[in-house]
Amino acid sequence: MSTTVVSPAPPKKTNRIGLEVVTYRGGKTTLCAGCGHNAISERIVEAFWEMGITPSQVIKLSGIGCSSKAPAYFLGTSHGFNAVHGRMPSVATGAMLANQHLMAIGVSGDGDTASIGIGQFVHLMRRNLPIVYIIEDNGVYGLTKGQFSATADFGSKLKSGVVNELPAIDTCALAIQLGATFVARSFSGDKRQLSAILKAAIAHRGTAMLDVISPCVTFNDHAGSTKSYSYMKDHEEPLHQIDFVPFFENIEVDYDPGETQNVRMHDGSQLLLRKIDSDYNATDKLSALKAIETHKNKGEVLTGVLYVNTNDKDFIKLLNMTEDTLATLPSDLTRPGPEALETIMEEFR
Amino acid sequence: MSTTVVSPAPPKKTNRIGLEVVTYRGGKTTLCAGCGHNAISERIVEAFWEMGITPSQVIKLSGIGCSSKAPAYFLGTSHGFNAVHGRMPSVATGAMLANQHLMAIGVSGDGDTASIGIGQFVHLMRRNLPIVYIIEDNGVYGLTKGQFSATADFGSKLKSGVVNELPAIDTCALAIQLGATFVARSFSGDKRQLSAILKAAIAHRGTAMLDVISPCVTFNDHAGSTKSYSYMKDHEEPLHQIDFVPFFENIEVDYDPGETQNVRMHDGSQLLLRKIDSDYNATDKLSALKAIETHKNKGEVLTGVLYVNTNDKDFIKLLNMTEDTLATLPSDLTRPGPEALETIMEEFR
Amino acid sequence: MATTEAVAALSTSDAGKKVLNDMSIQVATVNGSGSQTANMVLLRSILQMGIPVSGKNIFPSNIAGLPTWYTIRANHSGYIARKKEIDYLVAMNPETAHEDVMNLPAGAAVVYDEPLGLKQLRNDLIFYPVPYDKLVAPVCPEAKLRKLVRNMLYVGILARLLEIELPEIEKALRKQFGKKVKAADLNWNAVKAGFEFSDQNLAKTDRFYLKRLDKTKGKILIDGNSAAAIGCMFAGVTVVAWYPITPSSSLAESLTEYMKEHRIDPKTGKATFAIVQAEDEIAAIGMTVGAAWAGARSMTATAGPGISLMAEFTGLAYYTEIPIVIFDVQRMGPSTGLPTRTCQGDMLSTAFLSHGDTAHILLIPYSVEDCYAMAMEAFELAEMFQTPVFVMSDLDLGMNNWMADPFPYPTKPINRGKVLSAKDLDRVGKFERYRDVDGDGIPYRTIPGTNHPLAGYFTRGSGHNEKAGYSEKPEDYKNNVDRLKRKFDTARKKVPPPVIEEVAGAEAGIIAYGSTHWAIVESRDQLLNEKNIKTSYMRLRAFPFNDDVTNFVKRMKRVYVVEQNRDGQMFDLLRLDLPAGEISKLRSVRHYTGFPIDARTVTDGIYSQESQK
Amino acid sequence: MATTEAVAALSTSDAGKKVLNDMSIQVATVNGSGSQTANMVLLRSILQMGIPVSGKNIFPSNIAGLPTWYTIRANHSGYIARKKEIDYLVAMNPETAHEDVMNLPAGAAVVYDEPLGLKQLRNDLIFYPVPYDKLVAPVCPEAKLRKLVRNMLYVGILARLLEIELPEIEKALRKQFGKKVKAADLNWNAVKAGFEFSDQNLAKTDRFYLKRLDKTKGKILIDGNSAAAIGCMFAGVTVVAWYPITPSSSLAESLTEYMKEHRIDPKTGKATFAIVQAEDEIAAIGMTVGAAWAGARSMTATAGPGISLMAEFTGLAYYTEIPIVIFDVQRMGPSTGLPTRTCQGDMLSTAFLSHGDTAHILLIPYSVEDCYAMAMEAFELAEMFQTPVFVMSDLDLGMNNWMADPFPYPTKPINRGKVLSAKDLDRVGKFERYRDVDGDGIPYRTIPGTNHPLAGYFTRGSGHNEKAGYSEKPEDYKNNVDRLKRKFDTARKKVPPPVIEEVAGAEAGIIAYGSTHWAIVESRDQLLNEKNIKTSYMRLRAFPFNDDVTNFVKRMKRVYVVEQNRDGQMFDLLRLDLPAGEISKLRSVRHYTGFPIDARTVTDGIYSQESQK
Ligand SMILES: Cc1ncc(C[n+]2csc(CCOP(=O)(O)OP(=O)(O)O)c2C)c(N)n1
Ligand SMILES: Cc1ncc(C[n+]2csc(CCOP(=O)(O)OP(=O)(O)O)c2C)c(N)n1
Ligand code: SF4
Ligand code: SF4
Ligand SMILES: [Mg+2]
Ligand SMILES: [Mg+2]
Repeated sequence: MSTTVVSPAPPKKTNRIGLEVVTYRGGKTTLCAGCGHNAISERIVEAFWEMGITPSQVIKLSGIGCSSKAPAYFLGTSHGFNAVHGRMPSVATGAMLANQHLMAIGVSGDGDTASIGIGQFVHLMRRNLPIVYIIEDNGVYGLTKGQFSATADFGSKLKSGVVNELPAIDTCALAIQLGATFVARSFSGDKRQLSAILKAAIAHRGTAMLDVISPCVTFNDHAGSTKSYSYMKDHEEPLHQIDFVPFFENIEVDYDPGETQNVRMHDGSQLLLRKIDSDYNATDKLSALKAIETHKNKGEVLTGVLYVNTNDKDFIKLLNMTEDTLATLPSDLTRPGPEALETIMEEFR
Repeated sequence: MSTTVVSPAPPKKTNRIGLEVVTYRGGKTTLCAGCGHNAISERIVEAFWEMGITPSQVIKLSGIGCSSKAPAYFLGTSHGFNAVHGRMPSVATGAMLANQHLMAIGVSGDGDTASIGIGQFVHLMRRNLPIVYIIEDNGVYGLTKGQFSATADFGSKLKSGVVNELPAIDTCALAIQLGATFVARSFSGDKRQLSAILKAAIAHRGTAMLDVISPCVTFNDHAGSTKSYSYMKDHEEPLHQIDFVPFFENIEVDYDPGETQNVRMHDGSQLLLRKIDSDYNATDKLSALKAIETHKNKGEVLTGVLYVNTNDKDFIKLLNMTEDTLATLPSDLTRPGPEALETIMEEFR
Repeated sequence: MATTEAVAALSTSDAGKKVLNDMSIQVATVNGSGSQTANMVLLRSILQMGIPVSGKNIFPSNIAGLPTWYTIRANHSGYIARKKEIDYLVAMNPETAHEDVMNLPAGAAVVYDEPLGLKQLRNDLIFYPVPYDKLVAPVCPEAKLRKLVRNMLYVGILARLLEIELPEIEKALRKQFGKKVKAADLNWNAVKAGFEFSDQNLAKTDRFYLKRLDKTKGKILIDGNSAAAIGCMFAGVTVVAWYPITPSSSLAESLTEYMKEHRIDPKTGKATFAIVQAEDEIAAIGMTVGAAWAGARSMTATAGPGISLMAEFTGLAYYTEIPIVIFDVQRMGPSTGLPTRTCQGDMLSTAFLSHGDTAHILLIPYSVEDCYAMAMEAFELAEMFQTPVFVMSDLDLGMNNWMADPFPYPTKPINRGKVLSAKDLDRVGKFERYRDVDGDGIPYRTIPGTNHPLAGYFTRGSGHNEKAGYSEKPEDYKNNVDRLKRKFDTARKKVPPPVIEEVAGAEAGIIAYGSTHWAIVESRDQLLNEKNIKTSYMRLRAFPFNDDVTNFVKRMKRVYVVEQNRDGQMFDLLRLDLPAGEISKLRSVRHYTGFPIDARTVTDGIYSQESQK
Repeated sequence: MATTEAVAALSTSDAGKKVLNDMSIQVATVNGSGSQTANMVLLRSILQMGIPVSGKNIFPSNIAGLPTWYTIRANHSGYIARKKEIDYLVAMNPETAHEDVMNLPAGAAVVYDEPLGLKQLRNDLIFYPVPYDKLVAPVCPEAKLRKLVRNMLYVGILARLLEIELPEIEKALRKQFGKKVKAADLNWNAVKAGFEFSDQNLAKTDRFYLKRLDKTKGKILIDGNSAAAIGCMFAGVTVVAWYPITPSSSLAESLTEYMKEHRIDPKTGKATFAIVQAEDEIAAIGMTVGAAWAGARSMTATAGPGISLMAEFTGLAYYTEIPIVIFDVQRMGPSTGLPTRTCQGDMLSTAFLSHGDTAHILLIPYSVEDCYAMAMEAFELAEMFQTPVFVMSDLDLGMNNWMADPFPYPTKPINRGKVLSAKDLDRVGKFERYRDVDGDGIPYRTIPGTNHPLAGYFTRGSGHNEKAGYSEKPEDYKNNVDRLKRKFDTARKKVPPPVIEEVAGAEAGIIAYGSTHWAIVESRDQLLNEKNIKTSYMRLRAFPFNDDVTNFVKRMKRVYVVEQNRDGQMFDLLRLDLPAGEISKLRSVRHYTGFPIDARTVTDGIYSQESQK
């Protein structure tokens, strides 16, 4: 293998904006010990710290569920919004319109997204709103005590023995089809992969949709579950090895284009995908859809950056908005002068 | 071409259950003259008549919109339900649970389905409820006077000149991905194709999702629209020539399997797809998704039966319900005896 | 369908008198036939003649082909409510012509398409047959356009019969067509042809005339939705999320047009706003909430079904204290109801929208001027109180044409309420999102993105303490909702107080609100002139009520609450608020057919109860 | 967090007395620690001793690791409402132990884990330290299980201290474990170990004792959601669509279990029902509506946020007259609020749920027996009136354990209301869906699939005439909604009337409903015994109200409306309904902390107002 990636220097005590990692932590978790969601929160803390994002410029949004509680457990000094069940996408959309300079991270659950929230999910993907949207996917409703969600796989079993006979909604396939521009699947137990994906998602401008399998130790970690730790350990099939080189690390990247796909992100960072499946092209929708389907049919869970597209305009761009933050525009820009009113009145005379 | 299809005898005055076509008509339309939806209603009248369906056993359901008014204009003696905007799927689901022996036809619009209704649409498809679900797709909200809907194509123009910058939701691709078992696209102006598809959909047991491009002459039939009559005339790309042989027509079908795919429907009818694109396999999801995408990229609208699957269980089957109609079960079946109550009380003593 | 309800026959003694500047003209046609332009020309030219006027469209929930009635009322005394009786019918629609004619009061005039042969239907009306097809052909050689141009013929005919001044018609017509001079010429010729035909063929035998007055100087003609949109723009709205629904769509749509015209940053050519057509009402209000939380002045507009769908988010905004503005342009009925008919049917359910203990501020415009002014007021109040504010308009106000004084430019600067900037935070050194610092129940907020370590807080619809921390403690819960109640009580004194017109010696009071006002004005005169009943009048402008409301009732012996819904919803809200001792004074007068309320209904409703006292 | 609010100190004169069969025991622990079984064993064994008892769980909206309090109240007089004072604390949770102890009234006893060292906190309490770790090891060799088995130790300790009969404990325990004999043995050993430890090491110095009575003979212990589920099954429900939400989920879930057990057609082995976990509440009610329209007895169950989401469909069902049953197991607060706390906060907004003019039937169970009975009643009324019927339960009723008499088997046959079969249609020869044939406002319906040419009709949420045809005519609209109002008035006389307990000479009346009842029973005795205030009592069982309600108020001088919400929602509904002259009699007593209301709060609330009269 001729790809050479000089991996980033080991994390220093402070990041590029001089903050320690502790600044990126949040409140003490009230989730169950061992819950996959906690591991994801830890990766989020690290990723934001490593990327050197200013916490006051981040908004954390969620719906309702165990997963949706997570934003309280990272980035404690950022503004957070725990919306109503399944409707975080619209709240995030409004917030980003009000202030396009914020960096939005949305956390949802598989119930919150794929059941009650699927409508808003579809339209969020379609709009390509700049947001990192994470589904903490455990195949059940944790907070309401373990009912199947719509991402539960066909044939998987509840603790009570009830079998799911409906097909799972594949949120990644859906997101790709609908227009999301960065779509990945990962596993809360796969530290390295999840970290790299999170950082790339932060660097992306557009909807970065991450479906992260995140076992529910209380209600869905038994034999017969397809979202358990042991199932994932046995069935995870990484698509590639991922390296992420942030724009601010002055590193020369040397790789073999035949084996590694190098995606240049909006902020200049580089996402290096060292192929395992060599036919795969992460910028091609159909190849992504096909790979997801093929591996699913083999009983495997394909993980990695399934699709990335750095060309499409995000929703803010589409609206031709001023660069200034709408929320804080001075009133001489938001209230037209008397002559404007006069012009309008004239039309009605 | 060696396929020989003895086409069904020309329609007689009465159908196989002795009814005249007039029995299948409904109230006088109040839609605009020339509206695509009217043509679809006519095809529905014919198809139900030709298939010899008993009108009292049909339920017609819809949401809100010009399209959703259509059920009032066909099958006038059937029960009809004009629900709230975007929520017909749930009403249809409930009705079919109450009486699985009904034949349900749902009519929706692209606004009704792809905007407000996309959540219920997704879950309807996933459940594979037995229903013929028709989207009368004009790319706009007709009834509220011509705003873009979510199926409006990227780059298409409103009369006012406003350009749509969001990608269209492809309801067929979505339906295929989500689990619908019969997915077709057609055009209200394509009489022959639409008739054949409708009859096959009636013969199908499971969700038959038909996206029928149906021009809105008042708000979306101008140059720049991609859902106008003239655009469709120029860009429709039929996938195959379709023949439908209903089970009750005693006809020997002789065809060349290399060129024609013969799908045996649940009721014994046969759907013959004479391939135009010879690689195409209508029972393969990925090939369907690929064909849709490829033709879309070429600026073509692929029509025909895009996907059909006669193997999957429908939602009623999944629930292991009694064959008797739940709605009219006698009370000795719906109210358990005193001994059952006693057993239960004992648990709590 | 009859658009006139139960009209009493004209007493024959009146038959001879000339009726000046007091009439209702109805054009009965089919929607999609393009008669709006003709009707607007009629309306505007009467206004230009200095005669108070209003135009109301009774249209179907359909795009083309169903019956529509456009009613113009001209009245020297300024009565511009709907009037039940139609004095002048322009019968263009074969389907309804028979019924339309049968419902006219004796003495009315009918201008009709000759082939309809309506003349024989009644002998107490005046009939003017018009051979439209014959007339239109020479003025409009292009056959395709004739359907539209036909309508201008009746404008000319009415001009002649009613003595509308032709120059005013031409002026109105040319205004209507704007830069389309060729179309204007074509139509002007049709007007003239109609006029000439009438002049030569129709002997005027009815009693109705229009004559120049000077009561409309400087007035504009505008619909309430446009007026509200203008108000929103000058309120400095920055984020708008909406979903199309009759009769609110035109509010969002005209707002979009105005914003494109007047809210582009001249320096950059970029928009100082974002308007999004959401996927549904839940998303629309969700975006509105998100935007408001992030500091934008944000709003949505909808009607009944949308209000129902917004219930959950409204509760969230109430409980998390997010300032949003929601326009409810009310339409008729539960569920889909009659989407193109007017009603005041959402008052009670909106006041208490959403589960749990909630209550909301409602503003109730009564005129197009008020739609404009209250749009601005709504944003001020929403941000002052950090809570949802509903503007309860209705179809009659929102979609019909009303004369009005030109809107005054706002004098008050925009006030964003209790928002702490990074500088403020430096100064105060402490921030607790939900603490009642000032004793008025209104807490302080910060806006996401505020670059200060103290700024961040967590917004949640679940239980929270003063520091916005998650809490299930009973004392935290109670403390918080008690403060919300205190805040609502503070709002009583800040929302627009009622407008009271008190008449010395009046025992009976009338309470009304919104578009009902116009029928009240006229009815009070009817009561006085016909029945010698003096009435005082209080027009409510907002919920919750302030003390003026109670005091008004206290001063009256009997109070009639007049409104446009079945259940007497404002009557109920008043019952909930008034001191128990005052409640027995309340009586209810309700109108709920989908048509705008008229004075006669009010007068009859009040008189029948007054006469029994 | 304190679960006891403002408790008065015990007067020292009481300190010596033995308190028999009157106490509150609280187990303070952490959720997910598996103490429910131990608590149920305690509860059940006290019941088996013939002592009236209730068990209430105060739990967090969280799965594991947060504080939970389980409170058992045993009372010889049958007072089973929550009591503020805790007499016996089992302190298992280090996080709350300090606060829990500090909130106890003087004289209370504390059984605690020795290492917590609580003894020094106060000297007016009795402390019993227990070395759990040391005790559990020998009884439970398997370390993994110890966390669970620990809980049984306190059962044994309390048994000894309070003199709960060991055989009853064993019986209760073995019932609890059912067929799991090994687990039962293990736990029984733990009970015995606790008992022995206590016997040998803890000198009883507190005043509390339990002693056999005979007041619970034949009683069962059950939660309201199970009771409602049983009622639904015997009501013959066939289609259930629901979406999980606390505190209603267990209703749908236990219904599912019962149906699988008792509603499988013995001939075919197939289900005589369909239960669907929908994708959200809108879909759940949509399915319920569709199923009911197609003839099924159908229902959904939800809580506040779900009710808000169901507003639009509720309006449709009201207006199109579709019989559906909706259980609202009420929880605390607006928005997400406190999902695991109880409230009666949806009364007003549900009564008028949805835009336009709507009003709905509410049934209000007050006991688990009532949950069962009213479930059946709800389906009967829904089908009788072809309209949505809400059963307004609450978390306290729905999720807590209550003693009850075994439920009686229904005596009335199922009545599907005015449904026309094909035979009926043959007979009557005519069918108009929305005609008031019988003058009661209730029309006839047919079911889809009815094999008759007259059967079909079109259901729509838009305007319709008597024949179910689309109509925008004002007279059709009015005719229809007036009939709906008439139907609602008919319902007044058919919904369950209030239950009135009138006391000779009582000037003050109390009105309450639902789970508040239990505090009223006790409070009335307190008022009488402590303050010598006689009270009459009316327990409301439904909305709309019948004449009994008015008449009761008429007979009283003052009426206290006691309820569990901030805004006095039933107080408001009464204000809307009572004759104006009666309204001044109404006074409001409200409790809204999320904890179930207690008698002392009621007594104080009434007494403070009574004393001022
Ligand atoms: C409108 C509404 N319906 C239902 C609920 C109850 N509820 C809370 S969380 C949840 C499901 C959560 O599942 P998921 O999103 O998968 O999160 P998890 O707990 O599994 O992380 C539900 C149904 C609610 N809060 N609001
Ligand atoms: C809850 C709700 N929101 C909005 C509306 C208004 N509305 C009626 S029809 C419609 C859109 C119809 O578009 P589509 O489904 O494409 O039907 P078409 O008229 O184009 O056939 C809308 C938004 C409504 N009736 N209900
Ligand atoms: S219940 Fe499941 S999802 Fe919820 S916190 Fe516990 S482990 Fe996580
Ligand atoms: S507006 Fe468009 S969709 Fe509606 S009836 Fe007319 S042509 Fe059809
Ligand atoms: Mg989950
Ligand atoms: Mg459409």
